[in-house]
Amino acid sequence: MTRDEIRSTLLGCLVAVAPEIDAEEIEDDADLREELDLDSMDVLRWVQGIHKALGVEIPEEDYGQIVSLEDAVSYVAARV
Amino acid sequence: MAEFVMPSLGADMSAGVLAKWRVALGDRVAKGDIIAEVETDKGLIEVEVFEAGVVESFLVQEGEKVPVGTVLAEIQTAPASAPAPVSAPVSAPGSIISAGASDLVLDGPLASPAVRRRAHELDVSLPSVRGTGEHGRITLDDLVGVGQRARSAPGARVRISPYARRVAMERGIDISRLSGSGPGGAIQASDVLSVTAHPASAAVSPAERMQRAIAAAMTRANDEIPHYYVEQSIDMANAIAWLRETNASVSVSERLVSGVLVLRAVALALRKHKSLNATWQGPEPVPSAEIHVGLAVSLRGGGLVAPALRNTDQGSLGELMVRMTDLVGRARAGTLRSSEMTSATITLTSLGERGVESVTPIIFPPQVAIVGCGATVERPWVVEGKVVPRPIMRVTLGADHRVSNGHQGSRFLTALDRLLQEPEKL
Amino acid sequence: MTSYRDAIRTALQTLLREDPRVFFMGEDVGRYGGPYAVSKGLLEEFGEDRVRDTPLCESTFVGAGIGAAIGGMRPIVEVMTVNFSLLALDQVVNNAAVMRHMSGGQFEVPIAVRMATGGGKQIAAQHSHSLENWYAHVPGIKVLAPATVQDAHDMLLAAVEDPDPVFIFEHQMLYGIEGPLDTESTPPSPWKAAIRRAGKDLSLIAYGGSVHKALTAADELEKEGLSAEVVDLRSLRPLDRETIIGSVSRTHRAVVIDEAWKTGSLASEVSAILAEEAFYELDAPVARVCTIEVPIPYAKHLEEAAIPQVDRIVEAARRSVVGG
Amino acid sequence: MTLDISRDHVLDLLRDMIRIRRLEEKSAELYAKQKIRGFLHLYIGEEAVGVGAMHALREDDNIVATYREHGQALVRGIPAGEIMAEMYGKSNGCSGGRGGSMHLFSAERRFYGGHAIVGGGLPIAVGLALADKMQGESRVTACFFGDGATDEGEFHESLNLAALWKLPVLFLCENNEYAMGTALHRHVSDQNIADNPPAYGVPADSVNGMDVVAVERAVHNEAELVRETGKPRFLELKTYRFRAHSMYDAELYRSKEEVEEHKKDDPIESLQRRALSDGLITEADIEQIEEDAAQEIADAVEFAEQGDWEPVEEIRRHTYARDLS
Repeated sequence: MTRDEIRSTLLGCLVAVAPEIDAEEIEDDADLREELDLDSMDVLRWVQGIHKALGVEIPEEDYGQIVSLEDAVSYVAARV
Repeated sequence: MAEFVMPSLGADMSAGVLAKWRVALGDRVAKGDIIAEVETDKGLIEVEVFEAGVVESFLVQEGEKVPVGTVLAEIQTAPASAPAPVSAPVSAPGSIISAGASDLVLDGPLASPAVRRRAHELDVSLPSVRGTGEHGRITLDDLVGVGQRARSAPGARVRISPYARRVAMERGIDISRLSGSGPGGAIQASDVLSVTAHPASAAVSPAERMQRAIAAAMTRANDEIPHYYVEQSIDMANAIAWLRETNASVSVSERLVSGVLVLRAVALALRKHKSLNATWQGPEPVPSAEIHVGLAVSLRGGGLVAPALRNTDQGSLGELMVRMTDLVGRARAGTLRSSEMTSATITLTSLGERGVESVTPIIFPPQVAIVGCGATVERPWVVEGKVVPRPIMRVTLGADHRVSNGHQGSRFLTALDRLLQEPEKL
Repeated sequence: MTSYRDAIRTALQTLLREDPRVFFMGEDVGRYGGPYAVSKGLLEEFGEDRVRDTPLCESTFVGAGIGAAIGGMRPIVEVMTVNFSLLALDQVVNNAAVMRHMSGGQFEVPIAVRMATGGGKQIAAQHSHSLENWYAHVPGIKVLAPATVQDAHDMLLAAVEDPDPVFIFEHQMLYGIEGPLDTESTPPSPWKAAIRRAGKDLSLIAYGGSVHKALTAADELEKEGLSAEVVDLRSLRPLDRETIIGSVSRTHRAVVIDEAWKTGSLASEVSAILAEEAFYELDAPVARVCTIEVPIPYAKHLEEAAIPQVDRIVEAARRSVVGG
Repeated sequence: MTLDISRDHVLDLLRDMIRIRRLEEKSAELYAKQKIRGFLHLYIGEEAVGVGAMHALREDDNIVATYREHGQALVRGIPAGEIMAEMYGKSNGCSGGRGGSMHLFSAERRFYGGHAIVGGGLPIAVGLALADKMQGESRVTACFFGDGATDEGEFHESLNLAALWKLPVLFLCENNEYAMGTALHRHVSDQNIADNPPAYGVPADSVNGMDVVAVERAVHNEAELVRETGKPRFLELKTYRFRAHSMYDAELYRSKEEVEEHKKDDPIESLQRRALSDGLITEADIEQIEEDAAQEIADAVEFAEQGDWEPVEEIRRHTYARDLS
């Protein structure tokens, strides 16, 4: 899978969690929790979405490595 | 062989008594001959036979009462006259629904206004109920087993005109708090419209309408409800450790968040503090036998909803987590059911993740209490005489002083604290 | 300005002149000029064949009218008053109303029957009935109640032109009223109710003679700051549910005025329609103002107390709006 | 006395009487088997009135009859199948299944119905005659009714109005000696029914209703007089019904002997006897008529059995010209 494919999948999962946000406006390096006002529940639903879509399990300890969309894409790319 | 049957002798005749045979076995009979006499309400009627032949056998004795159509005798027909082919008696063309002609097309299940009102009160959708009355009509008993929101205690029924009730529902106004200017104190539309005191403006967007409804509810709650507040700082160390350990051993789909622990703890604590788990019905605060904790969910587009998680104290933590995830998702997607919006018996609002340390929340009418949780923050904490860092969460209870008091509130918070120290039991 | 009775005569003349199938019969409609002077001069203009004084045999001259209609004519039958029409009910209910149905659609009965109705003239119990509801109950016939001079004219034309039996009830107090009469423009459908006066606080629903009392009541309510809408039913079968429900959906309150006795009255039918089809529009129970359930008394003060009057309508309206 | 009519004429009259009787016998059988419901009034015994009258009237004359009208309807030309289907309540019945045995109608044959309200048809007949007169038609309106109807107000009102307005109505009173269960002498003050009409200026006569030839001649004469003068006339046809009033009648009001006595004047048998003795017809002719009748009746039952039930959705049709709901 290319980085772009991973990025669009991750974005898809994110929109599923917070349907009211606009996918285009999300900068790649922004802190998602801050920008999109995500709480721990939202993050968990996002992580569960990624697992269902790509089969990648992200343990709670690694939440720090998926703060921005860019980090998340790299993290997932290394494991898919 | 032809059959001689008990004839129908009148529109409303269903049976007849064979009074007398006018022929004997072996007699030859011609078409139209009188073969028997039948006793009816109007007296004895001579009955003719429609086939020529010889009387073969009598199947019914004199004096016996038999339904119309019963075979009375068998006639050995002479070969010549084959009777015209007549099919079995045709009953009326399908049972015509006995309803008046004008309402032949039944729209929705049959139910009387009283049943419909009861269903509305129990928040039951009629099509989902199997009616046991005539033509599938739904009766009051049919609703007994189905009540989703069992009324814990029969609240005083609100006398309100249908139009006023409709306006109140559209504007999210709780009718149990209104006083009526209509006959016998019944609530009229004017009573409802005067509450929001703003003109029925032109097109109002749903979000705007919701905001206005929240504003109205909050204003009234704040003005009318005498809140008291008590606060407790709770050591979350055990809870967090147990959570990390549990999550490490399960797949991501079964992972829990700390919020579900607090939610379950609040529910369990309420079991012994009924006065906080109640709602106003008309002039009376009515404790609820079931515990449905409303979860405050702020919507990104603005607006706040607190849908209820039914029977929050029941089922495994895993199940509660699934239900919670589903509820939050649907709240965000705006696909909550109306029942979920109105069935909460208390509300929990967690703003910790937004970084604030404590919350002083306003009660959601018609409830009588609300629990607010702040952020879980590392704090110096004295344990067995030594100061150690501990993750501390400040929890505030806001409650209606007309229904409970500070003492009861404090005991609830200490119970909540104790429950959170043994997360594995939640 | 034209009188209600002259408007009917004008319609009769037009019909008799323009359609050879039309003829007019009834008790004292010819030589006497009509019990309410409606047909004065018609016998002289159209002759004995087209304007027929009948013997006093209501069942048979109404039945003969039905037979003639089946036979290809367009009879207009006048039964002096609804009180005497009871003798002809068998022909109405068992022949006129069912002929099309029972014959499987082979025969129709294009007959128009007119009769006076209502009380208020101190002619006592046998001459003061309001029984429109008996006729409006029967599927197969249609029923009209002209409250205005224009309707008195237009409804007779519509009734004769209609292929089904149509019964027109003219309140006896209306024959003398005056009003504009336009015989040129095409009239509105008689099967629709009319908003005689717009209003927003409540709907006064009435027909025939009661419409004028409702309008007077609305004027008085105006002085008290209550805006009453007046709905004239015009057609009693079929009832114009759309207009009735539309009005109450705007005002959310209804008072129905009917000179019949309340039990089984058309007022009850309108109230039932509102309860069934406009329930969530009702801010107060539907009120009915009807004749007290006694035979109509002779003495003036008793008759006036029995029959709905403006004050009773205003009182009911006030109770409906202001509450208990 | 000998019949002064042709062979073909006798066969026509005999055939129609036998057709009626076989139709009525089959109706009784089908009623016992619950294929025909509600009320059923048989014409057995009165065939001579129906056949004689219908043969005497013109194709174009109006007919108004009562609930005992199967005979008149059949001879007037309504197919036996459509009559049977109507009694079944099927949509291919002559009234679309809407009327049943008591309400047979045919616009095409100017058969203005069976009427079940005693006397209810008389004003209709007066109206039809009024319409014909005003439209310059030379038609006669023949109105059948029983002796019971002469007690109704509408009978007296109709005679008076028809006479007053000189309307071409032929009043045909089938006096079968019983108004359901009330014998003639117990319901009329003057048993000679033909006495009443002259009081209203309506000439009246009486004829033996069991003699089809006499009935035909009398009805023909009366009808032509009505046609010529335009004025109403009245004919009493003395007849008798061999069966109960309807299917649910224990006949407590008359004795078996009385019925047997009248059966001696059976209109079919008496015509057969006279025609055979005059050599006008042969036994073979009668067998052929019986055979044809049996086939016609069997086909009629088949036609009714095959008929459809009208769909309930059509229930509002024919209440008004245009469905108003």
